[in-house]
Amino acid sequence: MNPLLEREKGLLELERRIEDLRSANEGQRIDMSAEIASLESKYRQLLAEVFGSLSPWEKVHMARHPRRPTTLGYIAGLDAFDELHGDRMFRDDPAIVGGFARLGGHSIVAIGQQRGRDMKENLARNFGMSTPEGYRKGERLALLAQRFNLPLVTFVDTKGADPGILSEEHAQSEAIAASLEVFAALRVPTLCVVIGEGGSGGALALAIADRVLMLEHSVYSVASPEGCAAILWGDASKADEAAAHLKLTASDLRGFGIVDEVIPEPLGGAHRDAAATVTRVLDRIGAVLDLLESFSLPDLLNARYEKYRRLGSWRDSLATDGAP
Amino acid sequence: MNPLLEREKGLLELERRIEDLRSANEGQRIDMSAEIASLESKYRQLLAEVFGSLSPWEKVHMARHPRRPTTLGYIAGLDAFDELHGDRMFRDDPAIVGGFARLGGHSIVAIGQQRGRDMKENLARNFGMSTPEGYRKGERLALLAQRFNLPLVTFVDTKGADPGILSEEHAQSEAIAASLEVFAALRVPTLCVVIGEGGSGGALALAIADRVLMLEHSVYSVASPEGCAAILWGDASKADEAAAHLKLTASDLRGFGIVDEVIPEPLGGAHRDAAATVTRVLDRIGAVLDLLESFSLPDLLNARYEKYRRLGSWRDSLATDGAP
Amino acid sequence: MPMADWLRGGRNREKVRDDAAQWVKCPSCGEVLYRPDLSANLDVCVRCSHHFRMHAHDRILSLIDGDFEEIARGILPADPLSWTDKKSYPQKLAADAAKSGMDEAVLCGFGSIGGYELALGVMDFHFRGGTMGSVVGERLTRLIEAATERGLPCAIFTASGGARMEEGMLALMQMAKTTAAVVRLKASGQPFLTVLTDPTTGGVSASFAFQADVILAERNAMIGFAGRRVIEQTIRQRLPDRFQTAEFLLERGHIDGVVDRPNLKPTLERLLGYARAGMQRRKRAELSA
Amino acid sequence: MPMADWLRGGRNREKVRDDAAQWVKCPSCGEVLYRPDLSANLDVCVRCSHHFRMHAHDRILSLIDGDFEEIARGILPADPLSWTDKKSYPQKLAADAAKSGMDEAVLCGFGSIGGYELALGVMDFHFRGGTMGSVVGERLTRLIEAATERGLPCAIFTASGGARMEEGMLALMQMAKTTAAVVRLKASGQPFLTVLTDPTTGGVSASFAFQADVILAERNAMIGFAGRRVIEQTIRQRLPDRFQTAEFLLERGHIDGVVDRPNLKPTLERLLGYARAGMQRRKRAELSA
Ligand SMILES: [Zn+2]
Ligand SMILES: [Zn+2]
Repeated sequence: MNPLLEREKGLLELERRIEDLRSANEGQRIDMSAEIASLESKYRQLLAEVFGSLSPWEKVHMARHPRRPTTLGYIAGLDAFDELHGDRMFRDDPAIVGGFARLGGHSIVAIGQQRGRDMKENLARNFGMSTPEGYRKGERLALLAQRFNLPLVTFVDTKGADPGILSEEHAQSEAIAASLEVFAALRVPTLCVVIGEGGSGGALALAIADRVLMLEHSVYSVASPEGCAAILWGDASKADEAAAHLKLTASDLRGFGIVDEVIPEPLGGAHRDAAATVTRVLDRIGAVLDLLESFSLPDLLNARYEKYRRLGSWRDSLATDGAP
Repeated sequence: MNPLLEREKGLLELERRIEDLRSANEGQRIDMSAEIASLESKYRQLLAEVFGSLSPWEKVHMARHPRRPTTLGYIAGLDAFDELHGDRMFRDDPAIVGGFARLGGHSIVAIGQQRGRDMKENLARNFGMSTPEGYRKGERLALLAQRFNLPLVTFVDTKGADPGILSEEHAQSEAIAASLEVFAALRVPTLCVVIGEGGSGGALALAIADRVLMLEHSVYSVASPEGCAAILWGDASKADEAAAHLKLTASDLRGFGIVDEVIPEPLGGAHRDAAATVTRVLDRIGAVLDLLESFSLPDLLNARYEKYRRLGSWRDSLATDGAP
Repeated sequence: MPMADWLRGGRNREKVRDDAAQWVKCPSCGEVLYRPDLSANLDVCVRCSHHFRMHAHDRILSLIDGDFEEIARGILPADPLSWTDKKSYPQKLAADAAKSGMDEAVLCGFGSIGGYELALGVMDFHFRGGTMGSVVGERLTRLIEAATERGLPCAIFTASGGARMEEGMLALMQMAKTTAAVVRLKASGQPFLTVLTDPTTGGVSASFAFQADVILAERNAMIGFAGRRVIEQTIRQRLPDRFQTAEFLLERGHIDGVVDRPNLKPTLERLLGYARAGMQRRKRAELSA
Repeated sequence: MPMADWLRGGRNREKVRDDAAQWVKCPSCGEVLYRPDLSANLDVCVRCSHHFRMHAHDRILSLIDGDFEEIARGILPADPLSWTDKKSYPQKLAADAAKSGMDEAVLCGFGSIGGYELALGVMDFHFRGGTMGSVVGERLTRLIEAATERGLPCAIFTASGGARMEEGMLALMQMAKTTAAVVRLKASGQPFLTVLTDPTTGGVSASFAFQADVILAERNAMIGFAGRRVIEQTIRQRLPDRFQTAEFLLERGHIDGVVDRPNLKPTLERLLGYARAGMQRRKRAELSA
């Protein structure tokens, strides 16, 4: 159970009462505007209390919120979408959705990780954890973008790679490694938006891009906080502590140069105004595509190389004597 | 049961008697040289009778002869061989064998279809019928030849594609189609030798090459004679008739321009002197590689294109008025 | 040539139409359909949406905006193997020509779909089961080469029982020949699309059909390399009905999508729109370089 | 630097050796082995051929003909996340340095194997479980870039528990950084080889380890993306012993071959020989063009 749902209960109760008062007020002789305004003020106060400042662990829950817009939500907001399927060999992985699309003046290829919006869909889509077939589908569609000479836009929203027997048997490592190679070398502009949870190598497989955008309350991490806590301390219940250590928030990652732009969310999170969030994200994608289209391909590829080349933090103990 | 084995029985009997006489003759006072010479003459006569002129259907059996040298026989004759495995995704198909190799002054990549030399090996190697994973392994090794900038040599010896459920489920059509594309575009010299049975699309998947060589008694056909008879006449037992129709012998195919060179076999077939056959084939491969290395890559690719571009037989009813 | 003239052009299409029975029973739902109505509905059963196998001319008519510039129509079959079994190969060809109104198993040419010019090849199962011999290979190769030269996308509708036995290895080699042409088309940057219709098997399935950038299939089309009967004989058991259907292949990840016939033209239009957008990006980049 | 000096160079290898117990029990067959004998036998059990995890210096010594020109040795870890749990990250690093004689989990440089010059990176599980943080990524990237510049093949021996948690997302990004360098190496025409040693998992497995042209593995090495325990917890059942072994991966087609340690050097020599032959072909073509 997502703890945010519990904390949102008071807000939802207040919302309902305001709505009731409003409809009761309509066409009545006694004016209750003052009462309504008072409740609304209380509501805004509570909202700020609950969501004004989220801890990293709270952001993880925000990123996993069941009503948070998913890849299909953004795809529905595109001006056109023609879905394409399959890895051409073995399976059509429903945890990866992709196809040709239009967004304003841009024809693009869009690919995203799709988790379920309820338990039934989660089972069908393996909770958004793609199998090797999914990475190969993504890789194929990325190469199709290159064949058609169209920019590529990806949506990242996954707990990570699938920890299953079949995925290991079908060479999950190879599938992710090959996807990284394709994305790093792709000869069209590429743009990635982390819309929910960016989990480890499973996320990175779709996330090497000329520009990486990230929603304010999304998270993007080297490992899930639960996994990290289990690895380091043998205790997955210390996930909140791990979340604080991992520096997985959008603002942390903007600071490291891993994320190029943070897209603000409505107070209380993307799901509190999904339509506005989708519009805002798609607007930013359009604007960044406009920008990327102003560069030549060689400049784009060099900049992409240099961007990833720089990432990391180390000291050079021999730097003064001109060692390598 | 291969009918050639039946017909060879008399020869084998004669061979054994000559051998017996020879060893009996050694160190004996009575000289039996005359008797031996007489038997040897009779043997040569019988050999010519049995094998001097083979019908197409007999050549099919020659191509399938259980003692005929297979891919591994030729590989064993190479100066070095470092086997490589797998399609990187799903399986290492034992019906396709490949790796780096050296032949005289040439470093190459060699790939071949490997049928079994007995029933047990045939079961392990699926009678030389590769699955989609096998074509993908072949495709990967062909691309590896290109990565290493080494000529590619293939050995064709397969009844054809695997008519199994799993092979269809794993996209056999796509696997063959992709292999054709890779071989057609490969930016290194390519050479193919049809050493046994070249069966349909399964054979062609490894057989697009700058030069196609073919052993004298090998066959290479659009469909197996049994399959052709079943398709056309609903009666696989008319395979001998189909074999005659299909023009599947090396000399037929040399005539069509599909095969560039026919390599002679010992009288009685390759298996009657496997060592000499292997040496002769490897010599020819070396010589053709020498030749191919004298062309520039653009010339090679153009010639490869033009060679396949020409194949076919049609009439142009509008040719006089300059229609396309 | 104007479409109306082209449809008549020497191919006895009208005659074929006249001779044909005016009523046809749907093999899927049993409904008896009036042939002109069926044709008007793109050869799709009005009751159960069963997709009848389409004639190449009708297919082109259903897709192309205005006129169709046919190419390679002079390329006609020879008899390289002097093949004769119950009938000679030329006799078989003549019989199929009379029956189908086609002179070979493919029509190739240029036209527009929704304003987007393209090279279009359409195979026809009614001529020799859509088998690929030298003429199918040669016509398609000329089409693909012409698309490369003119800088246009290429789409091929497949329908084929595989390689044509009566041309032996020359038939098999058409897989290599068309592949070589596809490689050059792709190298030139032009998109390649295929639509697999019922049935697409054997040498066609294992060459250009599955070499396309985007592979669509018509609903319920049978698609595979090995024929259903061959597999059943090999494994000695009956295959499930869905095996090798377009829908099965979609689940298995082999193809990009399954399309109902009425949606094909709009779908192709949208794909060609994406292709055009990509070409415009390329031209802009070349201009600014 | 001469090999002997390099081996001593500031890394307390001798001290580590002195401190170590002189007897070690083989975890596979139980044989008690004298450590100098074990070292002389490439850390392979004389009785059962169990392959012990090798130290990077020993590995390099076992492969390289003469001297090893180490690069990027000045690149040392920082503490970008100011990580502290039971110990601080710098404390953990210091402890592993003392224990392993390494200052990070990889050694990179140039040398020759059987006369063939190459760029060689060797990971070491004894330092932070071979996890990849910024230093591993940076050193390997410099190695790959230098191979590209010098026109030499590159080989990397992997041994890694995955990404290093204590560097968070900066660790994950090393997968992207090394990948970008591999793309350029390959584009330059230079071959890329990897040898996967026990264990190779997580972010290393899912990046350069599986991006090589030829991928070998040491016998019985454990190789996979997800850890065995994670999978077992997820599926709530025990995995078979062979799962994720080198031999299992070979059967499954993931890798080119499984090699016993004594055969590694001759195998690499032959592979480098093929690479050299290909480069000579390229040079001949350039000369005649
Ligand atoms: Zn019907
Ligand atoms: Zn032991």
